[in-house]
Amino acid sequence: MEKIRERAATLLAEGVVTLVLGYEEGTKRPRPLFCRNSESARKLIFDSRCIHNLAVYLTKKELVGKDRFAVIAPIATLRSIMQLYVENQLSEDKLLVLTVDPSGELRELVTFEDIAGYVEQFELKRGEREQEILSKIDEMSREERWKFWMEEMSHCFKCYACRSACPLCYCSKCVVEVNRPQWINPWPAPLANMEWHINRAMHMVGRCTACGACGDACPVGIPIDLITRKMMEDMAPEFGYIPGQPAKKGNALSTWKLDDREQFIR
Amino acid sequence: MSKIGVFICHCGENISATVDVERVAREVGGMEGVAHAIDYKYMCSDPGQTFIKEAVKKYNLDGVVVGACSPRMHEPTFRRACAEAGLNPYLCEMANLREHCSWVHEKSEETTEKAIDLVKMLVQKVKKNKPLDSIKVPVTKRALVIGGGIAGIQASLDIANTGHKVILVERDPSIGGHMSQLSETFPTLDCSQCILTPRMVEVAQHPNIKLYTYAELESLEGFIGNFTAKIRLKAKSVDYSTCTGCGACIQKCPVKKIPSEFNAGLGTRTAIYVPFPQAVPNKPVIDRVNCNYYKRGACKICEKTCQVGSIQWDREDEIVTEEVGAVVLATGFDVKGADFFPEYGYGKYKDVLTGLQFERMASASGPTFGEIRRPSDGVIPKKIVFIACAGSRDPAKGIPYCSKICCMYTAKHAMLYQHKVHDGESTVFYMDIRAGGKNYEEFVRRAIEEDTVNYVRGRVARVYEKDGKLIVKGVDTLLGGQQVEIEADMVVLATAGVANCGSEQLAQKLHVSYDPYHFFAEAHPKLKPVETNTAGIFLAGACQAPKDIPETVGMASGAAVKVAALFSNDELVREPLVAVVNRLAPPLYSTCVGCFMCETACPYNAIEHEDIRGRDGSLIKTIAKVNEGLCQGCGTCVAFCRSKSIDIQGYTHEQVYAEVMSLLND
Amino acid sequence: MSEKNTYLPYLMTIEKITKEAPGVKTFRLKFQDEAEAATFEFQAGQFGEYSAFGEGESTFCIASSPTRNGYIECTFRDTGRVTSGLSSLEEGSTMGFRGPYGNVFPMDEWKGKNLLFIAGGIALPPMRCLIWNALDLRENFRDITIVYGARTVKDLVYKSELKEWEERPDVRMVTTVDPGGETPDWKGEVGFVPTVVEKVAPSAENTIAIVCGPPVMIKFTFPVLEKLGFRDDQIYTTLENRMKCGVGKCGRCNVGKLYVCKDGPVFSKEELNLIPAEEY
Amino acid sequence: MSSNTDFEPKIIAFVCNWCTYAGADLTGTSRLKYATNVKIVRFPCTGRIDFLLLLKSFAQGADGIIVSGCHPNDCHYTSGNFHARRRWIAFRSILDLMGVDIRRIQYSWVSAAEGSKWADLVNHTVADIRSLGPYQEYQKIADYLEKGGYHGED
Amino acid sequence: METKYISQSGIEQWFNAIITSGKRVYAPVNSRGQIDFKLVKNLNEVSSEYIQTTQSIKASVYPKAEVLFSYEKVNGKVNLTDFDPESVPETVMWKVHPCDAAGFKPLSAIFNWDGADKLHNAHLAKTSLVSFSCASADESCFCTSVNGSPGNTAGSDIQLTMLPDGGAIAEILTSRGGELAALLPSVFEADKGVKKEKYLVDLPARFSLEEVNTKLSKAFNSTVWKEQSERCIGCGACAFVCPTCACFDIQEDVHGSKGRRIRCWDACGFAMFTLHTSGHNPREHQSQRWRQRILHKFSYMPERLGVVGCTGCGRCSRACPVDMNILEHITSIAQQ
Repeated sequence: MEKIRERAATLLAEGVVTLVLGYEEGTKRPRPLFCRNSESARKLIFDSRCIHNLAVYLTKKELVGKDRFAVIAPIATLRSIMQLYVENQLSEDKLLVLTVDPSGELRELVTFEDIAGYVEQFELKRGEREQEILSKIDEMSREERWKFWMEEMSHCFKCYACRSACPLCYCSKCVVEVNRPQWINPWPAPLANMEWHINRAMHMVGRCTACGACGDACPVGIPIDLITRKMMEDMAPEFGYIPGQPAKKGNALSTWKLDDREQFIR
Repeated sequence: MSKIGVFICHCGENISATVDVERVAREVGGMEGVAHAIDYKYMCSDPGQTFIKEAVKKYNLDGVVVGACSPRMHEPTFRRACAEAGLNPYLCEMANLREHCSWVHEKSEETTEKAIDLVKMLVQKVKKNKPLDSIKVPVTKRALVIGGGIAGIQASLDIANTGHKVILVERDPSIGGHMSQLSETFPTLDCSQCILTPRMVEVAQHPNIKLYTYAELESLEGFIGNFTAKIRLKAKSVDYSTCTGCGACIQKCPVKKIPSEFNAGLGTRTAIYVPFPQAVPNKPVIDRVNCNYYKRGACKICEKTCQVGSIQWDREDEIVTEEVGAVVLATGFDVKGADFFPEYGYGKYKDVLTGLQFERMASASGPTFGEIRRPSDGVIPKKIVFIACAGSRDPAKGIPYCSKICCMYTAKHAMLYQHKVHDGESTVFYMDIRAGGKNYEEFVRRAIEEDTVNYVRGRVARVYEKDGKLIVKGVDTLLGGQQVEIEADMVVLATAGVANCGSEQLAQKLHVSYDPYHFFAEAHPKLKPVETNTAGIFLAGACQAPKDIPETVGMASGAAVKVAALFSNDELVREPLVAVVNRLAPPLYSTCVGCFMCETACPYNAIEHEDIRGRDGSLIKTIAKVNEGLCQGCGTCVAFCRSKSIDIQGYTHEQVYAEVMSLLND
Repeated sequence: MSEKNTYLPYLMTIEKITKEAPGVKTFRLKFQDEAEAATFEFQAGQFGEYSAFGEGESTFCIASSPTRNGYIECTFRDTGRVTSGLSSLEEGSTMGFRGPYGNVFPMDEWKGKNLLFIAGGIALPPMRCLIWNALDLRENFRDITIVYGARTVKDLVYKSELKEWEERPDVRMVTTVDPGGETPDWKGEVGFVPTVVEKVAPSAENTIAIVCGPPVMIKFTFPVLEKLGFRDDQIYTTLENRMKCGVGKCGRCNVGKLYVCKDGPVFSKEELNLIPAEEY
Repeated sequence: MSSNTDFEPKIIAFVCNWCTYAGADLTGTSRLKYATNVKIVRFPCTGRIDFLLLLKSFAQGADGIIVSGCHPNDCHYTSGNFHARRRWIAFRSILDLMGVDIRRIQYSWVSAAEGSKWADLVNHTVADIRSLGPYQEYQKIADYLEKGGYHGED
Repeated sequence: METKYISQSGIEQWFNAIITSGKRVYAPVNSRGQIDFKLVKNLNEVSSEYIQTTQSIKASVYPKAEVLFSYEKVNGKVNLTDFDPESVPETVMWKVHPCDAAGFKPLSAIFNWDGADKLHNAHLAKTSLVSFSCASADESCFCTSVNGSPGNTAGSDIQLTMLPDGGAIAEILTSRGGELAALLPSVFEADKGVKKEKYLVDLPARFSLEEVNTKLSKAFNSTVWKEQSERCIGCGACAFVCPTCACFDIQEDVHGSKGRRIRCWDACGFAMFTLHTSGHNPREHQSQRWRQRILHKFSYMPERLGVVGCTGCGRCSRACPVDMNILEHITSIAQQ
């Protein structure tokens, strides 16, 4: 922790970066902190409770500005950053990535290759919560799955916290705001909610890195992160990807293979 | 858009027999935004089109829906009619009431209701249509001809003679193709090489033709008028700029036992070789697979022999890029080989030959200098059997089609045999004799009557060897299925003509379609026989289906005319059904966020990057831009774009959404 | 409970459609219910919510003068889902209207004064209502000057009325197009509205200036007027914030403590000074 | 679900212009008969077919959907159908996870030469959907507001 | 206005009487790990172990999405069907916190400040609130700072203050409360004279509204908005859980020739909220939108409507994915 504070303070003091995105102690749990001077770097903390995916801020130009900035990125954030690189949303010369490896060492990752190399060492695993709910869903019949999700969807009031928290939802005008035609009705109702979440899952195929930010953000506790996570887990082997490791070019739905297998097209 | 005119066609009785067309017009006429709705016997007729034109003017229509046949038939007709009446042609749509409705359903209430729904759907679509302007693209007036057989030669010469440049690519070391392998040609029996080689030379010397032999198409990108071809020039290992074609290297080459492709395996050639004496270009290449130096790293005898030092061991394949405006595919055909006819002993018995091998044998330039001799012992066969339809018309062999040329060349072979072996006895087993063509039937009759060729109608079940003879067992169906058994000295199989190897891959490279037998598919079996579904790519010769020389030459000239017609324009007018990235007022400029995943999705590399800069030149954002020349309008990017920033003209989000909603909302 | 549902529109018949400029149309609307027509009143400056059934509602001012009874008019550009839906309607079609909403130009206070109307592009409609209102009560005012500009000649709206005003001896009419927007036979001015205003404006004394136009035009016209000696209470404009309800509830047009739909859309520059300029 | 003999399913077909649309034309030219339940919407390519259109179809009352295009390798645009295939693999999987009845979407490759396959496909799909019955489960939620159940959440 | 005592079993009997009367009863229920108002039939469904429900009771008088009117196009004409107030069922919101009940006042102020809102009023007329005063609070609660208190009766029709014996002090506050009590008058016993204050949680005020108001009147151009809002991700969670947030959108639901105009929740924090068709956005940045949220609640509403737009329920702080803690932020503004 001290190392991070020191390093952030130095980076800011020396003018290497104008902003360090990190975490501070919040009212209940750590929260994002925008450090713009070495003094506020003293507020920085970093531990296992720091789970916000700060990559969500990296595409907001009015926040990160035009100069080089640094971000403190646990592994989940790193995966998002990689995907953002692939999608042309970040440039290497503007971003400095700080992370703490399992041995507690502070690491600085500069290039996309650095990050990719580092991320490769980490396998993406289900946590206890994911395992529990997904295995419950696995055992359900189709009708039960439908009931389960309809019950969940009935709670959604379309605050779009899932969208806002997702680092990969950086569209300047989301499809739900497109009204010619109005693809998805903007009001909260089970169908419109369902359509929104199916749509979100489709947009995340081959992109979602299972950081879980959407699920964490949902104020009404819908396990929406599991939809995209399950898709990632199921589709990665289908299309020859490793879960949690973004493709270097394109994504699962923008590319194809001659021998993609399916059994349902007749 | 909401003064829509609806025109329902009876199509004689084709539609009106099962659909209550009056009711369709009546019900659709009551829709919001429909200003005029009528039905008429033949909408596509002159009076029918006049109705449309007059209504466009009278009612000031801003959209037209014609409920008639498939838009694949008459969409251009009605769009033109609208354009003539001053309505943008893209404000006209067709509802398919014939192929998709009246012809596939019985006369019933449901059928009429479906017809109403289909027309309503197109009315809702056309309300969302936007006037579109055709896209103009420049034309590169240079043609690429792939394949240097007679089709390619003819097409190249014809195009070149209209004053346009041609790039001719041939896979083998020489042009000439199958025709150069033939002995004489039916029905005139003139010498194939004698009529072909002057054309080959003309190609070599034509100032408008650039010839790449021993070369293959690597890739083709772009679109009609603007293709970029990458051509792989396979390493010949011989420097043609210095090589004199003296042939000394060929004589000294120690590797002499390679089966000659030109002679269909009957003769041999060396590792450094010219395929045949009249080859164009008449300079050798080294066959690296068989050359001692490339195999074992030592030999280089040819290099020592070469007076001018033309051997280039380290020569590598080279890729050249050519910009062309049109492509003629003339890659020809192939004949089925050994493993295909185990029942006829081909490949097992040396004296069972294919037609092509017999051609080589009968050719004065062939391995036997034109004498018919058994490959096994060199003895002149006294009894010879020709089996027509070897593979062709045999669904069990996967070739249900007729190879078309076999009847004729088998007659020719029998005739040539009789001319060369006067005391010989020839028998032809056939299924039917197909001799349609000028002087063809007469030619076959001549073989039967003048040259006493014995024609037996029936299939050969089996050919086997017994005591040095080939026993041909068959049935004579004209004699009531009587068993026939002939002891032959030689058997010649009129093997099926099949698509050239690699045609499937080539078709995929070129984005042209192909039929189940991998022959390239013409755009329309009757009316567009030389066009492919990909604009700017034309077909010539047997790559489309087996055909004889006059047909091939005719088709090649046809393709050449298509190319010349294309090149007669300085620019091309294309349908504007292409994708477009939205543009908005600042500060958003576009809803595109520049993830460029569409770039990887586009099959045509039509997505480009566009920088949006502020007044001070600073980069605001980079968004996708569609190159409308490259875009073919498949719409894959449209369905893929998460923010719906790309749309495709003619099938916009609003249009297809309106269609779907109309079908499902009562 | 027979409380009125604010959101329930009047049903209107489109009586007449005038194509003004590319994508711009004027609708003349008549109430389908005569009782509604009889009780309906509005004043210059007010606006309404116009609905295309099937697409939704959109906000425009009432472009006709309250002195012309029996109908209202609106002018709009086809830019979004609703305006495009409206644009596809034909004469005789039904559409919806809610209103009138918002405040009004204080015409009574302006009696005996000179009026200077300055409008740009598609912002002429709110002004048109006011201009006709003033012309119909011509005796109440002294000199009337109209400066109207558009990007190109093609973009000028109400062309026949522009001509009518031009021909009136009691109106000074100046039309202008942005440099490059003129046609060969263009007889009006060429130049941006603020520049032209500086050239043709009457003395600030006893004059009210009413400015309607795109934000950038307003931004550059205010200083010109100031330079000409106009005080803030002599300058009026209308704001066009995004609205949904039109009745101060939905929250969109809230600028500072004011709601454009209730406290506006007419504001004097003096009033505008009380709210943050960045939010309108 | 077997008492649906009177039930006429609403089926919408999303087809590509070059293969299936032309194949359906051939069905017509060949005068092969099939059920009237299916209505075709024409697209340039299966690659153009937006998954949202499928969702909207169910929401608007479709009981079944056919999606059909060129066989692999035969796409007029070379790879639109390969993109579509991936899209449908993923989409189908999401729908299944959410409990949407994926038996109601029939994907197929029908070439321009397969007029009879088109007729078969339509007839089979109509029979399949008929046996599944109306897609009330989905349409029920589509009508949610109509039922007046927007007071709090019940 | 009378105070009564109701025993533990009395509460249950009365609850059952309300259910039997046919009124819909919504109460906090623990399901899927969340406490929220749900339709209940039994008192034992009602949750007791919680501080605050995730969502407020706003939806009972301001549904998430509701039909303003419907229409049908027939032969070029349009037939309108107005919203029918009679279609709203009688509803009892059970075990509402005082801060929720207090939310109806600002909500109604917005809907009715100039021109009555027929729909909102129809819901209000059919909704009765049985509030329970608060015996506990958490660090997000601050009703006492915004004119409220754990035993605030504003907005409630009946307020119960739970007593250690399982019974409760029942304050019958309105005539509608009286009608509700009249469903089973026998269980309402005479007041035992116990002071309810003793059973309320002690929640000291954290800031002074006046002070905040004064500071805010000069704070429009302050840098505090940008500083506070940096981590805000611009979702609508705070607005949607808020008992007083009333921003809405009007949308169209079309099915062929039939359609409905729908009002649904919206949030001033959404980037597109104020976007003009021209592309101009008066509140382009999140900091502006955050400022709007705070100023609207704590400055504009008091000034224009005479009511503060916050009841101190703390839901926004609890719901915020990035810990935008309103108490912390308001306190810091007050202390500036």
